[in-house]
Amino acid sequence: MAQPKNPEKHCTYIPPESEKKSSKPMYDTPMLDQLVDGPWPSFVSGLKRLAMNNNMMVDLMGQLEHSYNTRLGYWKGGTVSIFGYGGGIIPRFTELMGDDGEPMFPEAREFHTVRVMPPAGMHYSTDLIRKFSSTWQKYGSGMIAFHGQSGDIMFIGTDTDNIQGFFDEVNEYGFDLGGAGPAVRTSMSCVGAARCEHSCTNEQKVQRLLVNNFLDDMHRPALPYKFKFKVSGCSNDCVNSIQRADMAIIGTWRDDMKVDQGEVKAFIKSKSRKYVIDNIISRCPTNALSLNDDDTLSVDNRNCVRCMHCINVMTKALSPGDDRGVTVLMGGKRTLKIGDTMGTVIVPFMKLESDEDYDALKEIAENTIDFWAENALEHERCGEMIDRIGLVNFLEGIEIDVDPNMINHPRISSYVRMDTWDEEVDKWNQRKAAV
Amino acid sequence: MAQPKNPEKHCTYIPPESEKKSSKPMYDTPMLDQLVDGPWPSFVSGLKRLAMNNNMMVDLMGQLEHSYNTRLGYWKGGTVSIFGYGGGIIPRFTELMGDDGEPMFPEAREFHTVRVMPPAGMHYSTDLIRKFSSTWQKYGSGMIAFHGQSGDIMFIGTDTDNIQGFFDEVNEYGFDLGGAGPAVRTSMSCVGAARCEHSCTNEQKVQRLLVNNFLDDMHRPALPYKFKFKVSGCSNDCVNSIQRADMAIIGTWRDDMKVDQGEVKAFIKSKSRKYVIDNIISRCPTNALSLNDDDTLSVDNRNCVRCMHCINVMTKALSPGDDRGVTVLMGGKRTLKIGDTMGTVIVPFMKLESDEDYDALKEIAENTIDFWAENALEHERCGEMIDRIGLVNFLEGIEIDVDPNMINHPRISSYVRMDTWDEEVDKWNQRKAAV
Amino acid sequence: MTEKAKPRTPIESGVPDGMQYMHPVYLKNFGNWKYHDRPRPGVLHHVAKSGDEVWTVRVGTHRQLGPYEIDLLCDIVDKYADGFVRFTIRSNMEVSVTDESKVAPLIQAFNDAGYPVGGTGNSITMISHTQGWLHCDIPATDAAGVVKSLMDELHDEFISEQMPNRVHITTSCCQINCGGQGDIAINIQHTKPPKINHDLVANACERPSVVARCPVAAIRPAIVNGKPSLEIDEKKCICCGACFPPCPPMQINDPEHSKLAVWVGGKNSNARSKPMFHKLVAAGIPNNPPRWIEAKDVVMQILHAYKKDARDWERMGDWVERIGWPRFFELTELPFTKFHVDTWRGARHTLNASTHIRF
Amino acid sequence: MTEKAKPRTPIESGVPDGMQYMHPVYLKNFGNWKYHDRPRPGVLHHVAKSGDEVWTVRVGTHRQLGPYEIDLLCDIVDKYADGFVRFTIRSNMEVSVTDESKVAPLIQAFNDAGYPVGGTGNSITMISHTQGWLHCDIPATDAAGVVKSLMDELHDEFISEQMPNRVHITTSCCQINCGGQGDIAINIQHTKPPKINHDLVANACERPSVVARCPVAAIRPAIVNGKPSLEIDEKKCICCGACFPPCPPMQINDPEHSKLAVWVGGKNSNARSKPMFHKLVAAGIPNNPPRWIEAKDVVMQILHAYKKDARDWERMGDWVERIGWPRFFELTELPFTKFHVDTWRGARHTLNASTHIRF
Ligand code: SRM
Ligand code: SRM
Ligand code: SRM
Ligand code: SRM
Ligand code: SF4
Ligand code: SF4
Ligand code: SF4
Ligand code: SF4
Ligand code: SF4
Ligand code: SF4
Ligand code: SF4
Ligand code: SF4
Repeated sequence: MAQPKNPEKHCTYIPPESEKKSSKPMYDTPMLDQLVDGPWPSFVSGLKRLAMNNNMMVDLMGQLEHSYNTRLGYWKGGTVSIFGYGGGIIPRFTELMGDDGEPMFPEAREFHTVRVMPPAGMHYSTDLIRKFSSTWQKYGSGMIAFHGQSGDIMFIGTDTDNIQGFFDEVNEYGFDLGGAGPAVRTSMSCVGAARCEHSCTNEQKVQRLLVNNFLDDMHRPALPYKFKFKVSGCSNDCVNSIQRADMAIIGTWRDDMKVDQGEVKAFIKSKSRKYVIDNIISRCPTNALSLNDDDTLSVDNRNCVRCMHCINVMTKALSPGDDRGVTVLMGGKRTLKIGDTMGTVIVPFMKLESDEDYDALKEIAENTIDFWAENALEHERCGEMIDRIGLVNFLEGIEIDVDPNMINHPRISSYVRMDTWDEEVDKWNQRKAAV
Repeated sequence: MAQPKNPEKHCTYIPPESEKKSSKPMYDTPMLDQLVDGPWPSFVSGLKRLAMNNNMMVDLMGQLEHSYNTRLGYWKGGTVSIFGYGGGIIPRFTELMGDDGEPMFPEAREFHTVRVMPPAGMHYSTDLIRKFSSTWQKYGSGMIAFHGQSGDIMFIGTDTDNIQGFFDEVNEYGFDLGGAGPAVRTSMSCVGAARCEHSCTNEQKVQRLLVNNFLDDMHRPALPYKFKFKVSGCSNDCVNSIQRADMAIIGTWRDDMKVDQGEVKAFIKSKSRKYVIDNIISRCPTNALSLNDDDTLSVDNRNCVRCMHCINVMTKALSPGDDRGVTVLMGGKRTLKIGDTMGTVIVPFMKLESDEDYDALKEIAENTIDFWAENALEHERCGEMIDRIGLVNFLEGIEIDVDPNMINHPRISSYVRMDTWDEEVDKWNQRKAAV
Repeated sequence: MTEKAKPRTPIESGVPDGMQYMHPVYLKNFGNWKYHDRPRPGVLHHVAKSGDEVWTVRVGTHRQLGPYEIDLLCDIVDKYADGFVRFTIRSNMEVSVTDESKVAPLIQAFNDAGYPVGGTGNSITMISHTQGWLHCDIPATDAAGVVKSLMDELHDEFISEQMPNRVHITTSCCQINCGGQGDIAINIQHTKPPKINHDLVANACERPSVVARCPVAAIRPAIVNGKPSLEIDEKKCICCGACFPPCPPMQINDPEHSKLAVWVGGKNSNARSKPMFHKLVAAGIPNNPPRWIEAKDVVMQILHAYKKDARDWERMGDWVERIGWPRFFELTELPFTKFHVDTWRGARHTLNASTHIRF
Repeated sequence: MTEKAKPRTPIESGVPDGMQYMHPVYLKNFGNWKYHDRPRPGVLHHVAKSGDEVWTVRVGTHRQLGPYEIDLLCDIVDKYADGFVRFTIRSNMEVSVTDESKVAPLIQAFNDAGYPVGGTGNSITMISHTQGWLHCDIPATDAAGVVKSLMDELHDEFISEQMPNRVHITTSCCQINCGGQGDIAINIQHTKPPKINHDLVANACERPSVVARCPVAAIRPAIVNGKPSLEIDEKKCICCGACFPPCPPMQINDPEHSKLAVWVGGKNSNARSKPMFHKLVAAGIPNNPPRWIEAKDVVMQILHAYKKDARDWERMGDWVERIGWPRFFELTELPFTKFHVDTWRGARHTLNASTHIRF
């Protein structure tokens, strides 16, 4: 790599020994050192700079280098919390002991992470970031992860004594702990309405509404297991909510998408008909697009599944309709016990405009968490419970009617007992009549 | 319905009482009589004509009318066979007893069906059909079903005493019993090469080769359960082999499909570009078709999955390639015990040209039936066994290497132990090197 | 019927060679056909690479043929065609002629005899036929009667080609479903567990096999009235009837509680989509001989919606995949219930884990 | 670090309102954007219905930032942009300006400081990052090191837009997989059952929970050396490591036998296809710090094949669906083994029950 033109303002910069504030000598870290070079900014340079600041990071680097050599991790958990809360801290105690039974890297014997919820949508002023940085230099290692995979700002590396002080300070300027353990967890929403033309809902509002309604369940973990909300403004699902949230809220629309035929023609002109047929028309999952012989586009809106593909490709020509709302899915999670699950549609569409609409969404979340909290086994995610008891029983539990949008297709197995068919038909007919 | 112009040569015709040959009076059959009218030829007229011929059918109509009234069936099974064989007859004894404990319809107290294998492809001369009819009038009710769902000619309705005579006679003119019970079953092949341009193999030859190789397993049922072969000449699968056969053999090709661009243009001209895009181009399951701006068609043959759709639509313009062979799938069946199963690809492609090729196919069938006969539970179809032991163990049992064409996609579950990964990689590399 | 024949060793000749009974033009051009089209409903026109042409007329039958029908039909084939016949998998007869001018008289002759010509291309062809009360030992309904009632209704669709694509209907007289998967399948669905006839179990039933046959392990051996019998856990039992064939005392059939269910979207071909199983759309339909009108009504509702809404070349299952199941229930006006949500192994894969929704 | 603060009742303020830290142009046009395009890799240009325009520069970071980097980056944002920053789900920073002329100097400033600008559109964006040896209590590998090694290799693909569609790579440091599904996912796969440290079980482990945690019921309580411990049925054990977090004496991590596995085709978006899980393509890859070159090689093989063969807008999973898995293995030259055939519940649905085959 070429020498940076202004090394002191460069990510590879390591201050001279003279500026070292930590009192412990640095360890040799030949393994980690191999990660200094290369075009991507190096976390090792970062660690080194931190180790120049404090002894905890000196020893942290020692332990990490050791891990690189032995290919083993050396942390164990424990219990650390702040006053009034049960969760939000991930405590770490070293297990790496010397022959004397004492920690090999004593200054990093404790190395806890504090999870703090960022502003919805992860918007910051530089002031705020600098403020976090200075607070964390006071109470911890100085290392901050933007962000954890669940969306927390992770303040990584401090000891038990410093936790409360740190929390008090950030709490005073408006920040609260995130989730850990069997609790409602920190949530994420996409950039959405703030800067994305595809957004069909106010993602931040939904996120805050839901999470802030369950702060007790977040801060005092007493649920069967974790519960995550995630909010995306459209089907592109930029926060991976279907696969990574117990309850996913995704923006969509009910009326016709908007088509600017002039822009369609312009696009065809710039790309060719063949390109448009091969990349748009024949990629629509439900064959809802048809290219007319005059280079205009027909959209079969009844059969469009709002997948976003054509809109993604022709950003100028196509956009979502006006009658917007959200789809709610439940039960996504990673792999433990029963294998990965995705969220299943529970509410195909609901408006989110009036306060009542938002209350209705909150109520769905409340009913779900209540029912799950009462019926789940220990360490059973909502999706696992749905799998175990069946979707229908789950729906009954949360008082939502069964709907054909919840399934890919009706049953293929004839192994079912249907004595009460007529009653179920009546229910459907009553619902239809009520509409 | 209008009066037929030549009633005696019409399917509604019932001979006058004067021509009645049966000695029992006909029963009142008000229920069945309601099935006489209507534009579709009526089996009730057929039954009535048969009842004019023999007493068995008089009583059969009586019992059937009774079933229509009570909505219950009245047959039970039993054991009837011909000399030297164990299967091929479906014996039926009436359970419908009067107050005296005697059959209510005594002339139909026995009403067995004889399953006879038709010529491969179900081709007949009228002479042959007439011959069957006259033999069956001698030994049975005269009612013949063309054909049972497995492909047998079903000679329906006779008693134990007449079975052997009937068999001997048809056997003498070249016909053999079909399968029943835990046995290799009667097979079907589509019309295929005989009259279909899509045919990629000699269906009849395959059918005869396989079935005739297992006549002992057909005629002396001693397998765990039934085993069916079915043969289709192409992916249209006109004999439903994937869902209804334990071993399905389906014609396909390996080289490029044939395109007559002149006929393509003619088709576009007759139907419009839009029609072609919407009905052909965008219906290809792998987007392997592209319409060029000059109205010629590009086929991405590497990605065509030989689904037949475009060829079905443009019969004149498109046709299968020349390098033909078959795909073999195993394990299809209906629903019992584990729910419906479809066949799984076991041999993605094999040529069927030389005698060795045909021998290889026979060997696959033999290995399969042997392995299944040894490893299946009682009443366990091949597909159920594959489901229980896993595809890989099945493949090892029949000595076929694992192939990515056998799966829709690789595993999505990380719950697997892979200690012997390197050995398996070696196997693959050796196979690759050997090619 | 004749006197008893004395045993003779069978000639195990197996499947006869079809070539010997085949129309000569098939034989000559075996494996060498070029293309086909359909000059009119019920007629296929195949052209061989040799230039030979053949016209095939497809005729509907009621499968169970007696001497009268056989003679009637064979006479026509001999007089108006070339003396060769083949049967399709759906019990239709196919009669070929090499002279186009023979087509019309042949059709006329079949029609004059009351036999419909059709069942080709995008028509509704003959319904798959099973044994029913006529012969089977376990049926809860009839086969021939159901088929006749429906085909009467579908006659016009058999003789014309007005559907979006070919329509394959199947019926079955018990839940075992010998009729197989179909664009529309009309099957039995029991709604009460078997009544056990305990007196018969000891004799008529191999108890361990029955226990093993139950897909949900609802049967256990028990001693009833001092005799070995069986017991059903009625909470578990799904009323499938699988225990009935191996153990007739497990009486599952019931004139009232054996209902019909209608399934949609089964597809055997690999055209476009991969083969698909059919899916439950309606149940609780009375098993109502002799004309099963309630079942017929459901079938007609489905067919009308399909005919009206599907695109060319879309099989029933393809159509519903495109328009979605909610729309299917809307267009057919069939009720959607909790029973439509699958509960069998792998049910998770049938849930909609996406935002693909139509409004 | 300061002296211990005395307890104070927390203000349960929850998720802070994002509006207060948002770029003013976002705030003004909230919910009213019209379209966007990408003038160059790493830059998004959004146009609002009001006519307002905003250019957003996306910058790669190494997620774990210290005071030095924070100042360095914030200084640039303050000097060349408007003092606002947002982070993406993939730890990229997004810095917006409303004046197009500021874009180039801003990019220049980031580049001069060693930070790559890119990650937009059809590029390979930042790899999802987990904790690894730095912090987690159960990792079998590192996170930051794997990410750095790979991003060094992918730097050119980050700063350009040359892939068929966006590529999302995830890594995880144990089989729990906090990194989630990815176009390419690099995960741990253990190949030996846990070694139980029996001395510790009695203290460190709530035995019934661990027994319940095992997905294949391979663990049973046992008395070992007179103390309550656990026993593993090694024939059943699938080495998943799920027992390790609740019971650290179940030592699953092994420098030799904890290998890496690479998965392909995970997709979270609903664009075109429904969301998809990733699928196993390679395993047995040594867990080889500090640069994990063997894993990197596999990833590069896959990326090269995708880049060369996929069509515009095809995500990795869409591409493989179109070309088929056999071709995937052919193009990437990765071996196909029996382990690729799924064996978990519902495995039947993963078999090819069709003649859809490419040659
Ligand atoms: C005669 C017969 C084969 C036989 O050996 O007996 C046959 C013959 C032909 N089939 Fe078939 N199919 C026959 C049963 C089937 C079946 C099985 C069934 O009926 O249960 C299937 C699979 C059904 C399914 O998917 O559930 C079948 C799926 C097809 C298809 C695929 C249609 C699709 O789009 O899914 C084609 C292609 C087409 O329509 O052009 C086809 C096409 C054809 C063609 C056009 C092939 C040709 O070029 O000659 C033949 C004339 C069909 C027509 O009716 O226009 N045949 N065909 C069967 C006639 C049955 C009948 O009497 O109605
Ligand atoms: C006659 C026939 C229906 C018809 O009228 O066409 C038929 C009739 C019976 N079938 Fe079938 N099956 C007939 C074709 C089928 C088919 C279709 C096929 O072969 O393509 C299937 C679906 C495919 C399959 O094999 O799974 C079929 C799936 C069954 C099953 C369910 C098997 C399963 O594993 O799920 C049974 C039950 C059993 O075998 O235990 C069964 C059992 C029966 C029994 C033996 C009932 C019993 O268990 O006592 C029926 C005897 C009826 C009788 O009195 O003649 N039949 N059966 C068909 C055979 C005629 C022939 O030889 O041509
Ligand atoms: C900033 C960010 C959202 C946020 O709140 O942070 C974002 C922003 C945008 N996404 Fe996204 N996506 C972001 C993560 C995602 C993710 C999640 C992830 O990265 O793990 C997904 C789902 C991934 C998956 O399917 O596995 C995602 C799937 C999409 C798609 C669907 C792509 C597809 O064809 O499957 C689009 C549509 C497109 O590409 O035009 C999209 C489109 C967009 C657009 C074009 C929306 C817009 O009009 O503004 C934004 C600019 C994207 C660009 O890079 O060109 N975004 N996008 C995330 C940037 C991540 C990064 O730093 O690289
Ligand atoms: C820190 C973080 C990774 C990161 O570096 O970004 C993380 C780290 C851990 N995860 Fe995670 N998970 C993190 C996001 C995720 C995600 C992604 C998401 O939320 O979108 C998932 C997948 C989605 C899901 O919820 O399933 C995830 C799925 C898991 C699981 C598997 C859950 C399952 O049901 O399959 C576990 C195991 C458990 O909970 O028992 C787990 C457990 C853990 C534990 C607590 C390990 C343990 O059980 O002892 C890790 C603590 C590490 C540490 O020392 O900080 N982590 N974990 C992420 C949280 C940071 C934050 O708050 O922002
Ligand atoms: S999920 Fe949709 S609305 Fe949200 S940022 Fe992504 S593309 Fe925009
Ligand atoms: S959004 Fe998706 S489903 Fe709707 S028309 Fe566009 S490509 Fe088709
Ligand atoms: S399966 Fe193929 S070859 Fe056989 S008749 Fe049908 S279309 Fe022709
Ligand atoms: S045969 Fe099927 S897969 Fe092949 S090009 Fe035609 S439509 Fe596509
Ligand atoms: S479907 Fe049932 S009742 Fe009908 S023939 Fe088959 S086994 Fe017998
Ligand atoms: S009806 Fe089916 S579920 Fe019920 S006992 Fe019999 S086999 Fe078992
Ligand atoms: S993937 Fe595993 S090791 Fe890595 S952070 Fe998550 S739980 Fe810890
Ligand atoms: S590693 Fe997994 S399978 Fe093995 S004992 Fe532990 S939890 Fe069970």
